[in-house]
Amino acid sequence: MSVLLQQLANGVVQGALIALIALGYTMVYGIIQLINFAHGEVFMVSSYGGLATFTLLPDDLKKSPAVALPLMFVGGIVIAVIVAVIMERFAYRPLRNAPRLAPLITALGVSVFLQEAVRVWYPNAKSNLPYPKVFPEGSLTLGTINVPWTGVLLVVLSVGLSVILQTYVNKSRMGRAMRATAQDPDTAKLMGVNPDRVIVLTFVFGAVLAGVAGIMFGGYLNNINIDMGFQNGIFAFTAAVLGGVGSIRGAVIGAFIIGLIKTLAGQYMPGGTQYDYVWIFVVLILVLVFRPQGLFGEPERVRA
Amino acid sequence: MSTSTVSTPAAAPPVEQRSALAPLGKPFAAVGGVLGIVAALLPWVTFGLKDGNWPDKSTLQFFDAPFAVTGFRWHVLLLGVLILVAAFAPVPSKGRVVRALGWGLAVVSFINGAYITVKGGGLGAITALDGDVAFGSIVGLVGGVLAILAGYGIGIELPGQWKVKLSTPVAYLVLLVSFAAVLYAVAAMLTTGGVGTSNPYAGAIFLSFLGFAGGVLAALSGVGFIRWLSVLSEEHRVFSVIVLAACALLLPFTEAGNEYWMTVAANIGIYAATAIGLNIVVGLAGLLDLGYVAFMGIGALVAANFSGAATAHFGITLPFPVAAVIAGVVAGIFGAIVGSPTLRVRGDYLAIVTLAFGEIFTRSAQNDIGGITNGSNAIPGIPPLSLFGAEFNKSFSIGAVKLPAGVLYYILIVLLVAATMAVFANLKFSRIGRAWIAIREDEDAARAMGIQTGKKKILAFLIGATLAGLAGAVFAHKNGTVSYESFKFMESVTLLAAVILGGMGSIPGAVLGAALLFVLPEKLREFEEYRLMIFGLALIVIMRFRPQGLIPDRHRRAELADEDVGGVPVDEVHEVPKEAKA
Amino acid sequence: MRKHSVKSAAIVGAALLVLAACGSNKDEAGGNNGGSCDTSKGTLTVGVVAPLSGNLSALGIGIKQSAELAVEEANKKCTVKGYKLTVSAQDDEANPAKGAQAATKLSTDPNVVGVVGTLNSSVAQTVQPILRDKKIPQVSPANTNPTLTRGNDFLTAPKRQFDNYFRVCTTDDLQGPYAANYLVEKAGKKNIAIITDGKTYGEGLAAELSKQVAKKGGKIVGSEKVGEKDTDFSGVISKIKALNPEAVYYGGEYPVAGPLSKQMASAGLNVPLMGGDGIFDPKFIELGGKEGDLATSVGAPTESLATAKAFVDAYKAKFGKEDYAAYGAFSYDAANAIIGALAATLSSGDWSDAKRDDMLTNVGKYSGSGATGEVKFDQYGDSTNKVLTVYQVTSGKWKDVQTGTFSG
Amino acid sequence: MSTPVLEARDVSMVFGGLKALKGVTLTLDEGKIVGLIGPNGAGKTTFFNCLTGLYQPTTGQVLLKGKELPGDPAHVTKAGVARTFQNIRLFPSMTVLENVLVGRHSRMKQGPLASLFHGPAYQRGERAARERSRELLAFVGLNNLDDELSRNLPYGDQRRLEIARALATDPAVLLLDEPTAGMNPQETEATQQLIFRIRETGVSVVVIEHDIKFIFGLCDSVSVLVQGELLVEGSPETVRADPRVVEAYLGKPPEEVQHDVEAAAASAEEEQA
Repeated sequence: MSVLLQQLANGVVQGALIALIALGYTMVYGIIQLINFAHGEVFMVSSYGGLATFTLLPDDLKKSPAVALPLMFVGGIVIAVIVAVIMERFAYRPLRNAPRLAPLITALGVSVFLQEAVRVWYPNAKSNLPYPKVFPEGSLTLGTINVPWTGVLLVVLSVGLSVILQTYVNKSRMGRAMRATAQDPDTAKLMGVNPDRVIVLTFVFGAVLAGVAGIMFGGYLNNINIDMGFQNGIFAFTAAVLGGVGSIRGAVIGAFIIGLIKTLAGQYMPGGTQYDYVWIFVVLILVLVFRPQGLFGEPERVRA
Repeated sequence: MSTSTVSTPAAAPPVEQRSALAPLGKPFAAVGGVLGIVAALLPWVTFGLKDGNWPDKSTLQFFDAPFAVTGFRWHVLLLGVLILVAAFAPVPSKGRVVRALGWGLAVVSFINGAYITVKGGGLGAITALDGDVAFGSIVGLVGGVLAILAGYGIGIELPGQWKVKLSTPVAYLVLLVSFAAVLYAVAAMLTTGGVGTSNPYAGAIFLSFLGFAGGVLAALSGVGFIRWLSVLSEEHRVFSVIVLAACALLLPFTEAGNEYWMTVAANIGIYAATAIGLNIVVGLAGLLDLGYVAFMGIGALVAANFSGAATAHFGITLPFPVAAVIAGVVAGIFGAIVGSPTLRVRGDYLAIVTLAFGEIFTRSAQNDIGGITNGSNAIPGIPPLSLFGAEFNKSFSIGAVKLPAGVLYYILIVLLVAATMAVFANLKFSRIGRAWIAIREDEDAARAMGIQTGKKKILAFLIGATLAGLAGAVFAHKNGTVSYESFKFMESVTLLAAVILGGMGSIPGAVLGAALLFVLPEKLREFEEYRLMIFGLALIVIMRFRPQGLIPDRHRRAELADEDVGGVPVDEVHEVPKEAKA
Repeated sequence: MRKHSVKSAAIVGAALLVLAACGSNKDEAGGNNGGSCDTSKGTLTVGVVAPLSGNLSALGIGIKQSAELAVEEANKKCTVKGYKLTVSAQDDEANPAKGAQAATKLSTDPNVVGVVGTLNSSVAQTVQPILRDKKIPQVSPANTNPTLTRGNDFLTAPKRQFDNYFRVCTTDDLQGPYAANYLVEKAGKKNIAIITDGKTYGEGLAAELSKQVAKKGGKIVGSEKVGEKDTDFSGVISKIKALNPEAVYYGGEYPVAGPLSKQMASAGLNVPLMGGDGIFDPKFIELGGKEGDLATSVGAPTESLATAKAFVDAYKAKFGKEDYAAYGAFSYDAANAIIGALAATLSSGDWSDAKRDDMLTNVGKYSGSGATGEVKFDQYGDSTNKVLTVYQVTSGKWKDVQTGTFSG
Repeated sequence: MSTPVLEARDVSMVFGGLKALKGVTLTLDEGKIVGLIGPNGAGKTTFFNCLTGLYQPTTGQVLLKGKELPGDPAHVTKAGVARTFQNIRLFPSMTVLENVLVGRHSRMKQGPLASLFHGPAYQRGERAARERSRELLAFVGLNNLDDELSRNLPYGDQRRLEIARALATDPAVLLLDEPTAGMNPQETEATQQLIFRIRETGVSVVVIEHDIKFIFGLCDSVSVLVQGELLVEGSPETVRADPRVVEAYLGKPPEEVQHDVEAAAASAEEEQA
């Protein structure tokens, strides 16, 4: 029993991280139907951005987490946003009217490029880098369950930010413009919505969330590497699809499902941790076969 | 091509750039051309470099014999002369041609200049140092830029259209000469900079050559020659195919006929055959597949297990053709299984199903599922193929001509690629192929035409996977070992990139795409750890300037005439990717 | 004019790339830089095949640079009379097919006298036959899979696989059991859990370890796997924790092992983590390796070995950093074995293809004292250096706790 | 009385809570042209989708020559019901000839193996299909445009190509969804002649159209659909005279109604999902 509860807790924390990244995938896909494979790298870059910010701080500031930590968040998020905006402006925007698969290849190219750029140009990034210890130490212990405080913070941030995002998209003027553009860009344009601005903003939101995820990743796991974006990006994309691309709620729930499958399948399914990934993808395929639009996606109506 | 005669009202007018440059067009071209010629005769480096002289004696020592112009200086000279010719002779689409040649000149000058700067340790190497002056690269670059501006000044018009009709024998002759030139160009491209590890400047020489070749090709395309040739070769399709195949088989007899390039070419061929299979799925049926390399892996595993390797799971050794057929069939069955969710899942959702399948495959292979993959130890020691006692990995002689090792693999793979091309072409121009394209274009309309879309999509997966399985069987024997590490996500991405880079639905495109994605990294070995980064950047740049691929399918090429993608004229692609690769 | 700006941006970007790509390769003007040695007979090349790009490049670059160091020292000392030596490093991207191309490229160069590499055993499998056909010796600094030298039945019926293949590192069937003996007999840990990363190195090590643990009366309580690119191991740790192991053996390398050890501690699983030479690296501790963690490594402790210290100092002097990584010292020894054999081969005449047989024999007969201890090969091409040391993290540093040879 | 060629019995369609069709019945006798009119959102296209198997009617059945139609567009087409679309849906990057050849798909026999090897039987079938396709193109008046991409055709030609493509399936019944939308009077007139000629070849036709004048000049019988319900059915004269029809069209006489409809035509897309 205690193992089950502990594994549930582990799964929730893993899901929380994936959720923050998955939101970026789902929003971008919802608006321009692009699988932005490079989004995972935005997450990775933000982590290095946060680390760089810390490294550049004067020594006395490094010692006070209350100052250093917020600055790291700012640094990481700013880098993530800059990368995302440049990426949208110079890589994706020129391809808006290109054949459908062209931007996908661009996304893969951006992904490879960002990963390699960090590897080659960030000092010592060829192997894992330890993350500074500015995060709260210790763990939350509830009975037999043990979750590091950073993990708790990750879950709180993930859920909190996705609720805020959901509210913003549903309630605000810009949020309405986003939904309008997602449904019908041409009509939205006629109604005075500037699609370029909406799309950039979508990328920015995704980058901010990925930035938060990047810093929290470093804090929670104490070290970062250039591969972190790719693997978590694949999971996040899977989560977005599982939940129904375009749906904010779906992405978050999909992410938690993936986190839980990974820990629970590793614990209880035959083959154990050897096949935990396999179970994630098996569930994904089953969901898609029986509910092709994902758990919370809009069903696609035949047009005629 | 008749597309320019009929166009929808929405079509954008050709981009006209009649700017302030207009009156300066010809003078700029003249100066640019002359500067190019002068640059070729100027010294490029102020001193000898540590690794040996910059190619073709570009240092001051060269002035012992200043008119023996070779190598990249020969290219610079040629480009300079061509710019002058293009500017003052009656050439169709003059501005375009001058601009293309200008880009070639600028790129060649820039690459050599940049390399000398870096290798020589500073700008002194290409300017003045210790009383010596060497401004060749700067003069060349200025000349190139002037010619580009001149091109805009003269005005960028649509490429020339040639209406010349040839009698069949003359057409055959033209095609023969052209394809022979292609063969020569390919061999030259492969061997520039030397083989092996001897030349420290091989990467630079290669890039410089690409700049030259790109400039000349773009100029030919601007004149309209390329389009004319492609129409001609479509008219005489059978003859073209025979000549091309003959050229491919002649490659081992050229300078590139050494073991190394035979190995690389054989690998390219294996991936090209796989890419053509993927092209059926992605290019024709429009189904995005992100886990395609798994089918190749399945084929390779099947062949490995029947090969008699020490760790093969089944105690049976089958002759290669039988094993290959089984490999194809098994891969095909898996293809149909993976494709079956298409009955319910649409579009990008299918992409993730295929991605999931790819991940499941690698993970299962890594864990030695069913004892057939030998897990992380892989299946090594797969014997090379042999036929009539000739082992495929040994060198081979025809009479007095000794061919390099690996040539038999090369020939086998050329035949494999030819066969997959034939399969692809026959299917594409058939009832089935039309159904696939219809599904790609509009699935509901296709169903309303009586096409059972689900079945046809599964068929696409099945055939594509079968081809990949066959290629995988050859792969197993060629490489001698089958490890899950050869079939990871990145490989699927590379294959997809090959298809899209070459042009979806286009056969030569898939081959060219595979060739580029495998030759470039080989040629850029000098850059070692920068290779992947350059690869990523190249993908971005090529998609930016040529989203429809390098050799678009006939249909898609026509689309292009109407659509001004991203506001960039279509032809610019020829030059632009080159700098990015630098 | 938008497109012009895009173009110029592309050019500037490309220019920066080119400059950055070669920025470290500054050469001053000057002619032949052969030093004081006689290099009149030309240049011979030591090939390197290792992953120089991608996620294993840290290890690959360590291999390459250590080989360069060995070559540079040989050039300075005029080890090979009449020739200048260079290194030609080829990227295999940790991909067997790419490795084959890299090996073919080296093998077509008549001046390549030997190859240092590969990192991955799976890549070695494609490289071995290509180099064998050209009689080029291959000395691997890092392949630990015993089948590469002794075939599939390496324990019961060893049989030499490739007469051109040697390695200076130890094999899984020594290192794994040695660790098992230490854990069960010396440290008294009977219940051991295994985690691997699923790759050849870690899997082989763990498999050999678990056989020996059973032999010595210990028990493998659980065997789990983490993904190659996983970062959050909480699921695996919770699962293992419930099995109450007294120690965890990790088959894999330090980039995963360090964080894994740290996460074990924060999840309340306070037992030592042990691994092979893949985790014996200061970075392991930096990334979260905790007090009491263990590692085995080949040879006697570095402090007791003057050659090892000399290597580290020379490396630092040449490259300014200590990024030789896990296999740098092995690579240095491998290159020196090739160079030494070459010197012996050329004592009886100039380099030519006919010398290749001598070269192979001489590598087989090579004997020297390297950065990892004695470098010598047995009849299968394996290193005869069977000395192994167990290290433990003590006050934030690796400290040797036991040195010996594996004896069943 | 002979069996009608196409018969829809009591067809209803519910989307979530929305009742798009409420028990619509329609009968088409062989060699006739039936018109289907009604205001926007009346469910005309939904009804077509039910007839062609694109939607599964919630209740009711559709019979072709007395036999129930299968619930799948591909099989419906093979059984002999072909259609065009309200907003033209050609295969834009295929050529004109290829578009029509796709229409021949269900009447050709070549399987994957034959397509792979291009044997003599395959060649014969392919030649026959091409011949038939060219005939049909000539029939609708698209000569010498075989190799043009369909996306490059002028609007009116695209409509005609879509009809040729539908005819290539050798249908017994042809369903035309607003075949004259966006056409000028000359083109509309030509389309009317074309539909008469199609009837002469033995194909029965159902037409959806907003242009009431066009419908009354063309059809043997007209059905009026309002809010998913069949309001009136009968000869053009009866329908024209029926006060409920006038009322349904906002209580205005037909001429004005037609004007309104045309004005609204630009934004008349909400019917399609």
